[in-house]
Amino acid sequence: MIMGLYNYWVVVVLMMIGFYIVIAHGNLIKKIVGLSIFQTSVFIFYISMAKVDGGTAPILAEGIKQYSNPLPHVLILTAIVVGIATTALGLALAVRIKEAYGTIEEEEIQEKDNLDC
Amino acid sequence: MLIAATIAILVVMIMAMIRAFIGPTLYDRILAVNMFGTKTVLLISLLGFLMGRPEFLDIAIVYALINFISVIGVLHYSDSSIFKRSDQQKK
Amino acid sequence: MDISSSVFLLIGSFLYISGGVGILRFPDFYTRMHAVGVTETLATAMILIGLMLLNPEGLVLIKLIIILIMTLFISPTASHALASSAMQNNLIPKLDKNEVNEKETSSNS
Amino acid sequence: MKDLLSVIMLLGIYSLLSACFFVAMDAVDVAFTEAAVGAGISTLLMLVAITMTGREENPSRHKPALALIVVTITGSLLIYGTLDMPYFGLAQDPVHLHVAPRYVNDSMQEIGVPNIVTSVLASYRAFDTFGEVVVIFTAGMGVLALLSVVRRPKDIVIDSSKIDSFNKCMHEEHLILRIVAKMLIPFILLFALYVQFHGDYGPGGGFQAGVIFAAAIILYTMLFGMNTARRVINQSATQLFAAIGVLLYGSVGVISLLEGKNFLDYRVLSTDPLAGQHLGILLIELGVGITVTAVMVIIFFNFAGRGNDQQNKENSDS
Repeated sequence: MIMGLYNYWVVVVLMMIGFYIVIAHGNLIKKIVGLSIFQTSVFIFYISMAKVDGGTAPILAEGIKQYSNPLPHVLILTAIVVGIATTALGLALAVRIKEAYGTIEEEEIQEKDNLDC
Repeated sequence: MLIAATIAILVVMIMAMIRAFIGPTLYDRILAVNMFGTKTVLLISLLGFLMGRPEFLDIAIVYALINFISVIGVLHYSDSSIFKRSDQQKK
Repeated sequence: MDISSSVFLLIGSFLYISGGVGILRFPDFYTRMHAVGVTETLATAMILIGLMLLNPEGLVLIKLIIILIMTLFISPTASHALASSAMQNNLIPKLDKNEVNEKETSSNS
Repeated sequence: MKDLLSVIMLLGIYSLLSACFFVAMDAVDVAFTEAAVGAGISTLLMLVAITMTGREENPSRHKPALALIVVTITGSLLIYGTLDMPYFGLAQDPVHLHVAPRYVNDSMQEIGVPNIVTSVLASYRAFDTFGEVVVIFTAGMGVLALLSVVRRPKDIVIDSSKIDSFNKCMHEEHLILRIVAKMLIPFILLFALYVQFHGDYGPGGGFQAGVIFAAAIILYTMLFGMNTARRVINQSATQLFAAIGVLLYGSVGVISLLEGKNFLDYRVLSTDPLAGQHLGILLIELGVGITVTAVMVIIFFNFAGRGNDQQNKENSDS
């Protein structure tokens, strides 16, 4: 019966992969990639909660009794587009950091900051 | 028979993924991604038929289009001078 | 109708699998691309025709035809772009000479 | 993997896979969005960004052991937490008992739109969606503020003609691509309009249509060069459109306020409540579509323009 929870485990594993990339890598672009993996794991969490056994897509048609839950779909649909917009913002910041510091490695930026002080 | 075709596509997807992981050159990876995209188009259409609601082929159409755009984009930017320079530095 | 659609689906799956084996087993980029690019178009067409024979409604049939036409345009174009771009960026194909040499060395050893 | 380009290719595959997963989980609208966003735009943006920031990742000097420990502990705590969660796919899960039955059972009478996702998105929870659209608009403005290309004085006119000739010879190389793209672009635009207005009946809507529309423009930009595209698409007009979309959305809400109903209550738009709902959803999806298109185009143009500028600067330096 405990196997009924496997969808959450997949989500947790993905989330931890994203989390690991964010904290263990110094490269800012890689951090953004990690964030987007983390983001997708949350999407998968919502969508897998919306699934009902034997249900179909929530578009009304004749002769279908059971639909999946439409509410998480709505939330995630907007979240995906907002996610790409915020990712673009993050990339823009990375580009500006590259122009200002000449590098996008976290440690090198830190060193340059320390020199300036 | 739909199930057999779906399984075949899944197997090929795994093969493409292996190539994308080990691919020695960048172009191998782009090829794998392109192949993967085409498989996704077909997988989505097959899934629609399997689930008994084949109205959702719009997604497959979008995939076919967007896949083309992304391959063109990757090629366009991999042609750009910065990448070539870093390649030369490697050599 | 069912039988013919199954036949088409099977042919498509077989072609796909052979393309997949090709992308894994062939020695260099151009031969891999050959394997994928050639099988992909035909296999996609086969599977889509197989789906069309399953008697879907009108709109679904039209969408399948649209996908088929677009695949016929897009897939060869993408392959062409990939190959020419690889060629311009000095990715050298493995030539016959090298293979002959390899064969000779392997037969010697 | 040290090569960021390969990382991005694998991210593209990951996105394709997650879209397949969404289809398998019945979330066709979400799969649609992921198809348009994840595979196309997101990969491209990352690529443009790494053309500017460099392709190689420096080997990291710190030890990943600490990170690994943190991740393992957090992960095992989270898995421990899932033991109390409801099982996967049961119809009696708490998620499906609160508001979802009303959406599923009554939306046909109240909204009159077969696609429940659209009716929830654009009518029941329209205020949420308004917030999301404003967030997208703000992100676009943020990218504009960070990356907008500095207008340089015209003392390097010779350079630009050189660039033009460079662009031309680039185009000669891509002859086949350009012809196929010329055939495809009108089709993509048409398909985007279909997605936009068919969103009531099938998967689709403003968000997806906007992204597809922007993808067509991006394809044009990549194949015909930045300068040609700038001539075709006026940048200040794009910025205006981004604002117009949000304003259209907001003004629909204000109209219903002026008629004495709640914000974004579409029943006042027409004498027949169902027709009013239809009109309201149509207008709102249009607003969303315009904003998303404009913001995606703004983001891409600013990234690509910045990249071009950097390359030109380096070329003129060397």
